[in-house]
Amino acid sequence: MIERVRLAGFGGQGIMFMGKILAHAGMLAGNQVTWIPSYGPEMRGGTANCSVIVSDTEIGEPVASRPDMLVAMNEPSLRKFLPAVRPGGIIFVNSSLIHEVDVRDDVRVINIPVNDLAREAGQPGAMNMVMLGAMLQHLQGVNRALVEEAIRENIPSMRKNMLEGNLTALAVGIGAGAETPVPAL
Amino acid sequence: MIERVRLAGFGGQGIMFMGKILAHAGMLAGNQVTWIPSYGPEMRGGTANCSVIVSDTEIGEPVASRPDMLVAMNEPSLRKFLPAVRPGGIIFVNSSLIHEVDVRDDVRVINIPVNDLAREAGQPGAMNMVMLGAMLQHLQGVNRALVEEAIRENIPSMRKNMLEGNLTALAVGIGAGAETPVPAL
Amino acid sequence: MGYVVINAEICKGCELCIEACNRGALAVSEEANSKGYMPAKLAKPEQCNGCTLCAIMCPDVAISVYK
Amino acid sequence: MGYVVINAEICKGCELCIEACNRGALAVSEEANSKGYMPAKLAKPEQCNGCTLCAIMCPDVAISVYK
Amino acid sequence: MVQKLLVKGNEAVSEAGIRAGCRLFFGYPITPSSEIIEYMARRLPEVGGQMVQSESEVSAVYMMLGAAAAGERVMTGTSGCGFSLMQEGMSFLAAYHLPVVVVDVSRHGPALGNLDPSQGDYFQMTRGGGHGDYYTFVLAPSGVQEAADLTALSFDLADKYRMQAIIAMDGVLGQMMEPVEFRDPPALELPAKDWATRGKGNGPKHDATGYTLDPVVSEQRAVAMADKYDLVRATEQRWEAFETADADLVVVAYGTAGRIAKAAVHMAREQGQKVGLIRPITLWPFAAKPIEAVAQTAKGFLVAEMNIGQMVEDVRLAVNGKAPVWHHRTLGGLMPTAEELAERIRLLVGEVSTHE
Amino acid sequence: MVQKLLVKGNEAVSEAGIRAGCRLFFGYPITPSSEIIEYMARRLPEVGGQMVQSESEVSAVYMMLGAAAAGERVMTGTSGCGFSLMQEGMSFLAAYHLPVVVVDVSRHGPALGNLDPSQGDYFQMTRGGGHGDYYTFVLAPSGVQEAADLTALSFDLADKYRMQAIIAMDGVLGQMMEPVEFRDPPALELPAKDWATRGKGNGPKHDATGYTLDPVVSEQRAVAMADKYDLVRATEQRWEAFETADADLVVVAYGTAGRIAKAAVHMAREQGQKVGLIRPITLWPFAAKPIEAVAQTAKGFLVAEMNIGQMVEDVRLAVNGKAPVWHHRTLGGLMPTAEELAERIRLLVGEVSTHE
Amino acid sequence: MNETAGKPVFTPTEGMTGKPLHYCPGCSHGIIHRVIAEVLAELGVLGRTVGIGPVGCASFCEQYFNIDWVGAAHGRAPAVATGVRRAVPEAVVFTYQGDGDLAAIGIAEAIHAAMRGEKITTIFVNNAIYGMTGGQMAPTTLVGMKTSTTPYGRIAAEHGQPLDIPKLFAEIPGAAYVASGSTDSPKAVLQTKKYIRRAFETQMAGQGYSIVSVLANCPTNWGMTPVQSMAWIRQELMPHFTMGELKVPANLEPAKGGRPE
Amino acid sequence: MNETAGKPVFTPTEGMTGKPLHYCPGCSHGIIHRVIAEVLAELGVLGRTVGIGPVGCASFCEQYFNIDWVGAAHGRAPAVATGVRRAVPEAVVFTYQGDGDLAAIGIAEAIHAAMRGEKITTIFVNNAIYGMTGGQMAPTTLVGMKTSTTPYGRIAAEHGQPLDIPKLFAEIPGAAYVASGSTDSPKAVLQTKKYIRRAFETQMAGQGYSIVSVLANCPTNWGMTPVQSMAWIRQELMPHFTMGELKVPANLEPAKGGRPE
Ligand SMILES: Cc1ncc(C[n+]2csc(CCOP(=O)(O)OP(=O)(O)O)c2C)c(N)n1
Ligand SMILES: Cc1ncc(C[n+]2csc(CCOP(=O)(O)OP(=O)(O)O)c2C)c(N)n1
Ligand code: SF4
Ligand code: SF4
Ligand code: SF4
Ligand code: SF4
Ligand code: SF4
Ligand code: SF4
Ligand SMILES: [Mg+2]
Ligand SMILES: [Mg+2]
Repeated sequence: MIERVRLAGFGGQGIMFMGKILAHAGMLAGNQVTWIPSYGPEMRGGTANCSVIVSDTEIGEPVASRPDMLVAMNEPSLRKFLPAVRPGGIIFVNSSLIHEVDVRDDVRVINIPVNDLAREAGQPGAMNMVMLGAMLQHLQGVNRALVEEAIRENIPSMRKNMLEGNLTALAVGIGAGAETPVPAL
Repeated sequence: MIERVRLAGFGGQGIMFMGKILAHAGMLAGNQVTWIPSYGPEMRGGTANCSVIVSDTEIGEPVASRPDMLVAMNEPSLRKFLPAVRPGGIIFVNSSLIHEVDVRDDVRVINIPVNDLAREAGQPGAMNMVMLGAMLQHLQGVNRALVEEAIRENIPSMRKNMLEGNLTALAVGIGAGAETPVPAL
Repeated sequence: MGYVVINAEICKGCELCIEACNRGALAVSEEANSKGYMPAKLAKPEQCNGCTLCAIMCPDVAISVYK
Repeated sequence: MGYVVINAEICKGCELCIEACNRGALAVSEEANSKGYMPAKLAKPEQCNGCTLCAIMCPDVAISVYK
Repeated sequence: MVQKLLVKGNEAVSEAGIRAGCRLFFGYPITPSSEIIEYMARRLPEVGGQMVQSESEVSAVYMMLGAAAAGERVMTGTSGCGFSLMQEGMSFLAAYHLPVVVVDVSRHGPALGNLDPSQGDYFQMTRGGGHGDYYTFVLAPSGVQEAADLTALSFDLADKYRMQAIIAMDGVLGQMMEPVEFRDPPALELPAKDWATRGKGNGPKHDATGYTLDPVVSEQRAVAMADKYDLVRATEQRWEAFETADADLVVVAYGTAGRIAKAAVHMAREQGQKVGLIRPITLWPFAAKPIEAVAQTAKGFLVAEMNIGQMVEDVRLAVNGKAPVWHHRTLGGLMPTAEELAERIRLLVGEVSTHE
Repeated sequence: MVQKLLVKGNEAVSEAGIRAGCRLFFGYPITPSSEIIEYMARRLPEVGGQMVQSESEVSAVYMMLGAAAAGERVMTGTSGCGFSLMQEGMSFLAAYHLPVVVVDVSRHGPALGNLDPSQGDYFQMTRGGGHGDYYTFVLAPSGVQEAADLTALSFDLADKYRMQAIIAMDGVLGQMMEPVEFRDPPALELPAKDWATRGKGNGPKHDATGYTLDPVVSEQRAVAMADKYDLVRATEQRWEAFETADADLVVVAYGTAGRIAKAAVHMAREQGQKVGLIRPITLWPFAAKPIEAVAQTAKGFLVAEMNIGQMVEDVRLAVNGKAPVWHHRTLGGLMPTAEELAERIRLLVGEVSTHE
Repeated sequence: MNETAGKPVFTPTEGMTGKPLHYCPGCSHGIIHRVIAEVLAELGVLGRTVGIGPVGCASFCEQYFNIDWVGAAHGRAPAVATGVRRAVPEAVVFTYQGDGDLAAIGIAEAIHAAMRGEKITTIFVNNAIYGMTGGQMAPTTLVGMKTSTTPYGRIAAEHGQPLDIPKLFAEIPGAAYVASGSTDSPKAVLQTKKYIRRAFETQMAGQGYSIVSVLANCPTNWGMTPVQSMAWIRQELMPHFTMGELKVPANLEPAKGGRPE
Repeated sequence: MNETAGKPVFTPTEGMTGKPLHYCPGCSHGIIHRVIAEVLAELGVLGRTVGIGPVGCASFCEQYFNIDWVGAAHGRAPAVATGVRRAVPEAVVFTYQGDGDLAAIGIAEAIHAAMRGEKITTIFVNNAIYGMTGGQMAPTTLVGMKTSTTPYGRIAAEHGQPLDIPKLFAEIPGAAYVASGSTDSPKAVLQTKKYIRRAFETQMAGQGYSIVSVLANCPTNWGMTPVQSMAWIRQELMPHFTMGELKVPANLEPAKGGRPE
């Protein structure tokens, strides 16, 4: 089992944190994991992305340069990373911000309106967790309990509100994911 | 033909200039020559030395680390370089300053009181040229005419006195050299 | 009387122009541009006197001023 | 009344001590030391008052002063 | 089981350094190494240490020299341009026989290049980019756990031989998070630093210098250094060997390229190709031994590097003409993909078999 | 006949540089190279040029970068520590493809070492002591005439390939006087410097930079550099071969060691020993061709170097296992004697004959 | 244009290429770039100017200036500028440098260019932090300021107090023109523009080295909005650095207006 | 001793090893060495002092000081001293640096040690020339002075004017004690010794960085006798550099005597 994920969006959408939670949960599951941020002046462009790999064997290539899954939280990110997704891969699209998707026909697109769902859940800042929740059913290297544990370990316990907000958002995402049809290839 | 000469003495005794004249004359004779000064903070010690090689074929080792001839203008220089002289070599000793010579029996020592001779000739500063004159009959790579030419080329023509003083001292040295017995080995 | 033209695509929504305009002519748009920034816009054109203060502060040379 | 002892072997004959001594007690030797320098010497011992000015200037710590 | 932490390579080397007893860090920020200096700024005061941000890398290396001369365990982290500016200082540290640890988080060069991972500084690290005859330990991790382990080891090696140790990271290894256990390194018996310049007390003075005008002393010192380097070459080579026993083709790669190559070798083995991997862990002393050994039987070597061809020379020197040595280069701050290497392997295995 | 002048190596390279059109010199004094900066200080104003004494070698190399970017022929002279401080700048010059000439008058290192001649900086010069994948021309004269000739040549090579050229001198070559004729170098057809940053006038702007965050562009640039280096390796190797045709033993040595080795080969030939010499004149691109050729017939090689063993690696790479390669080292700033080398040759000629 | 026609009173200068800038929203670098480019255009010297870039957030700024450009290594711009200066006597040469670039790693090069009276101009962008590398302490960081390498704040006893670069450079005889401006308000920007113009005039008159220090923001690493950051320049930075014209060569009249507010 | 017995009033200090010095006849380096060694002995800190050497004529001076010693690379002594300082809190740490070493190649390290208020002392030996390498121009070389790299004299328009190091360092807040003495006469030497003592006291009191500039001769490269060279210090050098105590921390009383003649 190896899951190579690229997560991308605007700065401020919590992309890095989302990736870390995913990797952390993968580690808690006893897997090998890597998490790599984009770094350096690219950040200035206002976009952010990171790469996460979860695998039950030693990880060779450290970066998901050809990901199995792409999380596209905004349009420029989708445009940038779409070509790299492996045939048969899944693209999680933030359909609150991305309206038209110039789809490749060898990948599956799952639309989740995470901004809207997060706002509706009263957690407008936690759209990243909504997306992570929606992804869960497609991931083998992590599970809900471990993701929740990872969130707990990464949010200082004194920031209780934040913690709960994130868990709520995760739950919303899991629900949304379950309801969203997965297109066949 | 190869003549490897080490010249050594106090700073101020004109050692470097003497070496350059020798090398220059060697070049004028159509020979290969090298001249190398001691350099760097050794100079601070108040001593100076240089190496001259004159040869009618390509010169390999550039420095006369094992000289055929040693010019010792003072005692520390004699002590320092005596062991390096090749067996059968000649040591020109400034007997004005060096009184006891702890001779090796495989080298020949030629004593020239250059300070005294230079003073007597009215050229107290030109003891180097006296010594060079005294050496001439033992050198194959240069001759008097070329040494004189080299002196002329190295002393600016406006310093006429200096030029003549040097030529005078050279002549005195040549005379002294002719009169000085050459010990057999 | 004056007016300003703001290039919404290169504007980064820093609001320095808004702060600089002492006539309150500028405001933040509601629509993000393609890079996700909320650009400035000339909200009260009637207030603009073409003083260029906003353009002087704009770090992205996004503002042209006419009079 | 004082006197100085000059280590002639480490003296470099710079004459700074001679210049420093405002009592004219010091002078250059006629004999070079083994390195070829003409060391300073206490030429007029009766003039020395042990003021140490010479030693203060000696760059080679060649002078000791007694009183 | 010790708890695993998910940390960046840059943080792992920092924490490992602190656990190895490093209490002084001197450095200047540079991407992609800056998390090291930042970690040290945060953590060292908590353990009674100090991080001094120098005005430049030139200064940083000489601050290290001062603290190392005084007998402390010291460390810096840098990259590309910054490490170039330390070269004069590296030469001094070598001549003074002072132990220090330098983490070089390489980025693509020359010049500013970009911030992406690279192995273009192999020569600079292994041949001594500074002047004069000297070498330093160069330890090349291929993951975050190994980065922590080798950092711990490097302090001991540096102290044992009074040498400098470089941890050869790259942008990806520095920025990447992987799970790490911080293990206490086995306590080596190390010589006392009775040479340290901390004030002589009532004893004889200590000098840390590297200059003598006496040619005989110069020569003795140079011979002593050469002897030390020979000893280290003989005793301290480290590597990972994988599936080399029956291999026709042996891939040699280190660091990031090494881990990718391993994946490629896995893929090739699954295809039934007889291929193995030697991953040098010590770049200096270069892991020549396993290559010399396997060169008796292997029919060819493939060196995969993220540069135009540097370690390949060390491999050729070790193989010494016994088999062809090919080079697979990846330039510009890019990394090879496992697929691309597997394909190259497939072709070369074909080639060496034909030659049979 | 042109008149011969008796000049120091340091003066010869300076005068040759001026005659090659160098009008700007930037440098910082260091023994045993200082006669270069002093000569330039005296002579450049006479020919309308300028010598700028920088505050350090770090600064000197970047002053060169500025003037070279503006299209001028520029030069510096340095040694040991000073050249180490230029390594970051050398990396920048390489990435910017800017032609400059650096005279490195090597002294014994590491650290201050001493002021005596050495070949300990071979790796630093030939492998690029700075970060990143780059090479520079390294031309190694063995006497003062050749120093002048190679300096003249180096400006043309640098301009032709937009590369950096190092003249690999040492303390003895720099300080020594030998007779020199300053010959006018053959006028090479050189490309116009239409890239120079002197003010754009009404045309398009020029940029001299070495940074891009676009990985594709990075890769293209790196490949272009690699291609350039391959071309230079193929076309610009230079060497002196002496009595190699029938040689059982081939001595390889450069610079000062090279001329001494030649004397030793003379001595050995007089004794009837079948020995020859290859004296690399280009250290980079390394003169591998004659060695590869003679390795077909020679039974052994002896590399004589004034270091613990650096060029010997290039010789081993060229010989590639076809014959044994021995090393004769001279350390601490000393030079080998011709007698000592002749004796070593005698023993080795015996050894390779026995193996027959 | 969707507006009624009018006379343009502010349009992008021909001194810039028009390429969108990569800086963070609200960053002073863009303001300073524009002001320099305007001055060069107004002086009519775009065709004979060579700019020398720093390493810092402005590493890539050659893309924005419509003039010849040489990128220096971190801190070495004054050395590169010296090389260009000596090579091209008729050129206008300037360096653009951050506080890390000039006041830390490059202080030797800057001081010595000033000492030599090198006929170049330096624009010193002081945002009291290393922007590019993610907010580490600079020599100009204020005491107490938290940065990623002073997580407990800059401590005077350990890190020392900030360097007042204009004050220091005013002590160097070869520095003919020394001024210190800011970017926190339109008025300050205009004042700074005047300083920059006078600095170039000093160079073109062959008077010696000229330097203009410009207080800048770094909203990203200061953790503020751009608007807050401009207020912070006024309230915190300005009181710590000498402001105004510190040194004016005899041939230039003293600036009107004096210290900006 | 061939003299009548008497009380020793001046004998070699235990702060020195007694090894004969390698300097040229009459060189100030020897005087300054002795004065430093005397101060350290008088302060009773020989056992806990670490000296940091320069590259220059004093490259080998570790042989003469009876204390622990670290030789720095050219110009980097303040960085080395910082390393020792941070490693050994109880040590007394000082650098000994020439004008090439400190004011040229090492100006960044010196300024930043001062900025940090690094608790070290610097003895700055200003002989207005590079002694070791044979008489090249230094940043402190006077305008008009001929050196081997200014064969036509230092020209202000080309090489700039000399740096007044004490004046510059007095501008840096972390420099707690700044003084400027000379070696041209016994009186000046005694005055300088007092400055050096106060500099070490500043360090030992934890006040910050201290620096004493000492005007020195270089008879060899100035082409003068030692006696002439001392007069030249007085007549030519002194008027160009700020002399006396420029900065004294509050806990030390101002020096008596003020400016030496
Ligand atoms: C020799 C070297 N050291 C370190 C770096 C990393 N580096 C790049 S920019 C920078 C600091 C930039 O700060 P500043 O000069 O203040 O510019 P700003 O980004 O704040 O405008 C550093 C340390 C480098 N590129 N080169
Ligand atoms: C990096 C480097 N550059 C140059 C040198 C050569 N060098 C040795 S000493 C010196 C200058 C010494 O002058 P100064 O510091 O004034 O000391 P002084 O000899 O006058 O006492 C130089 C340039 C060196 N050793 N290292
Ligand atoms: S031109 Fe003046 S009034 Fe008009 S929007 Fe800009 S600042 Fe406001
Ligand atoms: S100042 Fe410029 S970039 Fe900022 S909001 Fe206004 S128009 Fe946009
Ligand atoms: S102690 Fe005083 S009086 Fe005596 S010799 Fe020395 S300076 Fe002269
Ligand atoms: S000062 Fe010292 S070295 Fe100089 S002459 Fe007097 S005793 Fe000799
Ligand atoms: S990091 Fe700071 S200085 Fe750099 S672009 Fe962003 S705001 Fe400007
Ligand atoms: S060269 Fe000058 S500074 Fe050096 S020892 Fe001689 S006199 Fe003193
Ligand atoms: Mg900054
Ligand atoms: Mg000096």
